[in-house]
Amino acid sequence: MTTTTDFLLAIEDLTVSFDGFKAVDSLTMYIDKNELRVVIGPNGAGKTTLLDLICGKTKSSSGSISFKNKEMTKMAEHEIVRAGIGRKFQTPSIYENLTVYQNLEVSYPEGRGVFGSLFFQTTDEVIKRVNEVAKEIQLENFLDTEAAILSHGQKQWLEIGMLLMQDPELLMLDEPVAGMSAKERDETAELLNRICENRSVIVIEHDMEFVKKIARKVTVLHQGKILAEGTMEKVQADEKVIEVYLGH
Amino acid sequence: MFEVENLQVSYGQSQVIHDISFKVDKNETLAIMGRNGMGKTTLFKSLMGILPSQADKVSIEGVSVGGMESHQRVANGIAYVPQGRMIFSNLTVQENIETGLQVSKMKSIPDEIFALFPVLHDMRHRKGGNLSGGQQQQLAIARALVTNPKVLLLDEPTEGIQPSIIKDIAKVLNEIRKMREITIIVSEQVLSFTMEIADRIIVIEKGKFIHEDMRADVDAAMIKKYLTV
Amino acid sequence: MNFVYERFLGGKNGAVAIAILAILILVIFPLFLDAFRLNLVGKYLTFAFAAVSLVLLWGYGGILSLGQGVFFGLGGYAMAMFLKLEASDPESTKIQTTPGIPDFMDWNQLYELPWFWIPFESFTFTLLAIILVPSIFAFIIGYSMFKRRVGGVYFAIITQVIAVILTVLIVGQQGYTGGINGITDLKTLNGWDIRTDSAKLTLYFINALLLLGVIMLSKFILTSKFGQLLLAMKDKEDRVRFSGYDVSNFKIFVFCVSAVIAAIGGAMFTLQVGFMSPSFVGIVPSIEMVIFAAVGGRMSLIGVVYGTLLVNFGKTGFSETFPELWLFLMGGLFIAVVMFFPNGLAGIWNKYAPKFKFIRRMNLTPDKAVLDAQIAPAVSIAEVTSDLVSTSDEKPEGAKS
Amino acid sequence: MGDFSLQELTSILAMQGFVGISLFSVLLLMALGLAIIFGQMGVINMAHGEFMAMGAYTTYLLSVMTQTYFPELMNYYFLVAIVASFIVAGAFGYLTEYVLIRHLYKRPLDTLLATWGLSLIMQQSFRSYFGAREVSPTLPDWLMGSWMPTDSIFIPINGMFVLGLTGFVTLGVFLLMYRSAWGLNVRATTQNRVMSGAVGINTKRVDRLTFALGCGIAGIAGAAFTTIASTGPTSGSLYIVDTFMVVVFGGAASLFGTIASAFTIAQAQSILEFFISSSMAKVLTLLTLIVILMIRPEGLFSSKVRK
Repeated sequence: MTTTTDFLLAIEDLTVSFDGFKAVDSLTMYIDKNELRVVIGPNGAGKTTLLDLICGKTKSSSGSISFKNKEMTKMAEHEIVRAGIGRKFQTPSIYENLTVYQNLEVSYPEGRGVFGSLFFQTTDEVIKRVNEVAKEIQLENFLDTEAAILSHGQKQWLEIGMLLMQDPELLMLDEPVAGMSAKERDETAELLNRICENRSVIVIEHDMEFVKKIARKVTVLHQGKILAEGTMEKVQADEKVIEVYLGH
Repeated sequence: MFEVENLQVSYGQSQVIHDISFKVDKNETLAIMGRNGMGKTTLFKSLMGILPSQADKVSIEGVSVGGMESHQRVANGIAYVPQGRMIFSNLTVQENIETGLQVSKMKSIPDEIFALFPVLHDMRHRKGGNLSGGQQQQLAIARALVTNPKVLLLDEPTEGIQPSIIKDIAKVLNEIRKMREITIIVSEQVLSFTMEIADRIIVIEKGKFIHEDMRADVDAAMIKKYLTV
Repeated sequence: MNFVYERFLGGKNGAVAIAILAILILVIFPLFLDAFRLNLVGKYLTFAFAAVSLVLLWGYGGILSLGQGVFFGLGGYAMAMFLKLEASDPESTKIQTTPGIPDFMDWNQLYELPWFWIPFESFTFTLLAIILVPSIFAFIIGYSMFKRRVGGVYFAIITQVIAVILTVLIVGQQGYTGGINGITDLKTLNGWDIRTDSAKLTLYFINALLLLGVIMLSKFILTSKFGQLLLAMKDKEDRVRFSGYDVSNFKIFVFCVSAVIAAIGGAMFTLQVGFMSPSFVGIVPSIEMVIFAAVGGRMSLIGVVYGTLLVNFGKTGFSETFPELWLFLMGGLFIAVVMFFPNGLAGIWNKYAPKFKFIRRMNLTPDKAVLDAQIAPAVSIAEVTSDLVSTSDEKPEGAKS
Repeated sequence: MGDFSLQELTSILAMQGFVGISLFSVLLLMALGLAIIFGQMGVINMAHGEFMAMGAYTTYLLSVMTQTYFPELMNYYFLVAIVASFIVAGAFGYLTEYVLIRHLYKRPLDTLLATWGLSLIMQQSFRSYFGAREVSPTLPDWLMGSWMPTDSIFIPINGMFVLGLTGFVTLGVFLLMYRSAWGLNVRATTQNRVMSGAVGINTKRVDRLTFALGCGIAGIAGAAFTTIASTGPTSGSLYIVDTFMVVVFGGAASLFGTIASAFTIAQAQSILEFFISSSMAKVLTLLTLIVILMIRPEGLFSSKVRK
């Protein structure tokens, strides 16, 4: 049933319902290669559920998700990751009792099997990659710091860094700047603009200032459906969007 | 009546609520407006004692409730209608409301509750989880009201709810106010709804109160700047 | 060489700790203890295998097995079956109705060796069975549990029930297993009399060396990426899964490894003590193995050896003098360790040792993993009452509103 | 089986079934308490069997005291003993929650170990005070004897009494959980602890009372236990694993599931016991349960587990 497309990610007619409530409702959406897409929408619009569906955390009721023309809906979580999709959670999900270096190294996409991990060697290449990523997320001076004592913003970056270690073709970020200071938000915007250069990124975000800094194309979700899609200016001018956000 | 001074909430090492102070009078409705992620839910949760916070003062009619556990705060007159409503989905509608009776020492649900929400009376034997979003919202309000609150906190009561029901909710809130003369603090993103119920509007941005208007002279352009896409 | 030093010994800290332990059990004990006491220590050290297996499984993996006695028993019985067959040659059993089969079979009116006993006439098969039977068994349990993401309290209870099943089975099937008395009167290993003092001394050293070997092997596992992943899983299982790892495979593997380690301990137990019985298989011994690990420090491979020794010395000492006090003490120890010293002896050592000058001068930093690792809850109350989000599909978050 | 006539076989089945009913009664009484605690707090109380023994010893003590001081009341003491067992075990449960359990809610596996430690201490206390030998209270006359509906079927009266008591307690628990304000608090807290606090329920108090109630019911189980067997320091621990299985198999926090599961397990075991040895019956029952749980980890009677 999946149509072959040029898109990196093609979501077609995707539906999931919990106890009769359709959190995502016949959603169709396409993400290009190297595209940065921002998904906005009021609470309960189905944004996080959409990411859950793509990364396999939630199984869809119907519809298809095809990544590089390969169907993802029946695959296990780790297989989806290995296919090239990385996902950041809302609250920073890092290993608190490992150091920054260890957090990044553990995420290096080699030694992923049981025996591979037993005999995994920290080669120069791994160290180089960890240092590159640490530099990218501005944690190069914190490599030996235990992740638990990083600031909230640094934890968010570390999780992004852990995803960068995998070098995914599609990166999904769920509210990456939640709980960040203004300065951290600016820096995160710059970080996103840098890392989306050779991969596609889907970002869920509420902070419109932040969205304006990164967005090229915006999708507005409402009650599990796409309400509007297009450039920031176009979406901002859309009557339906204004109604959803401001009242009726 | 309800006073909060220098409230601070931190999440790990980053502070998310910065020195918020406000007073709300009896029979006044205050709306706190801001987009997602600006600290509204955090503010309410800390006022309910769900999240740890520091404050110089949190008091109702002069009684300090800062440092109390949730149930003690409820006993002292705060009631909470949380974001996402958090209905006990396995309990019936009637049982959901009855959970609030613990504090008010009433034997049964007062008639005025079902008068306010006739639909809840019709569905009182259904499981809370089987209600629609709008009905659940009414249930959450009813559950909070039976605690006989002096202060009612409503966190985004219009979230994910049909426009027609939103109008009903506004109507009910105004009725409650008339009947009980209670203080209502509501967090919102929907300006039209706020304009129907609030006397005063405060805008919250990144954990700080940055703007305040009486309803009469709301600077709509200003508020839209902080709310729209 | 450097690889061995870093990975099998765990760097300077680990090497010093292992060296101290090695000196203690290889030099000091044999020098200062008489044959009887040394044999007793040898017995305790076989329990230490089970404790080490729990460091991997419970301390790092966060998976509590209340059935390690099952694996200890499987190893022990495999060895006992071999030894029993050797002791039951037709010559020495000629007074039986059916000579050439173990005595308890004869008493229970069995007239030929049951089929599953026959392969245990081979020493090679027995050695293989000590490794393979527990790992296959653990694989089946682990696969069916972890693939379905069952863990925590459920897993603990199910392993406990398996311990009960095996015990009842052994006790009930006297003719095939020796019943409640177990398999006794073991004499020789390939003709070598294991009951003499010199044999016991040799076995003690073999056992001690094997234990050190197992500790180093475990160290190798824990210092590998695998070990880091175990810690990571205990902390944020979903993050590991969404970093492309099949979490269940790692759990199954660590469960199998821990089963084999416990089984080796069991086999050595049989050799040194000269019998095997169901009282080392059931709930009580299984939980005692957990307390050995808890007292020593569930995150410390070396600590649990001291924990095992300490608890067992205490048990023996008290049982001799004040038997009634022992259960009070044991119960109190459980509660105290869990409530006040979740990292056990190793935690206490790491906290107080640096206060002594001579230890500081040795320039040993405390074992970092032990110091850092918080005892993370396997299931939190929030997960039990996961209905927190009833209608909204967005999860409530602390930092956002 | 060929040695039995059809009538004999029916009688045997009926009596064996009734043995199963007695086992069912004790298992259910034990499991009710454990299930309430597990459902509410996700905590497994390894000392639950010792709370049962505590009830049994309370009954024994009361029997001795009545016989010494008020021998004319021997016919009635047992009813008092049931209440006393509930109160003693419940009060000790309350204390246990306050001193021990509440500090460990976030570490359920550690709670398991700590309560195991508690069980050792309790066992030894029983042994120190009552001795290692098993004791039995003198039962009132009306509990003795049996009822013979036909010539070949003997149904012991104590068994029927225990069944009645179990029915009564189960009904009581049902009313308490589903018809009382307190039960509402328990169910609300089980579902959403945070929200329960925010509607004014003192969730910590609910925890403490729930734990006490669970232990109290174990105490009643102990009183019932004395009518069918004698009590020793380790009597409770003999039942603990079976009780776990009842709770897990029934799918925690479902009253119906607990009843159905206790019934299934008890009947399976006692009917099997007639055909094969009792140890093999136990092995077969437990093994079947394990296999079913491997296929359906959420328990047989639970509708579904939320991930």
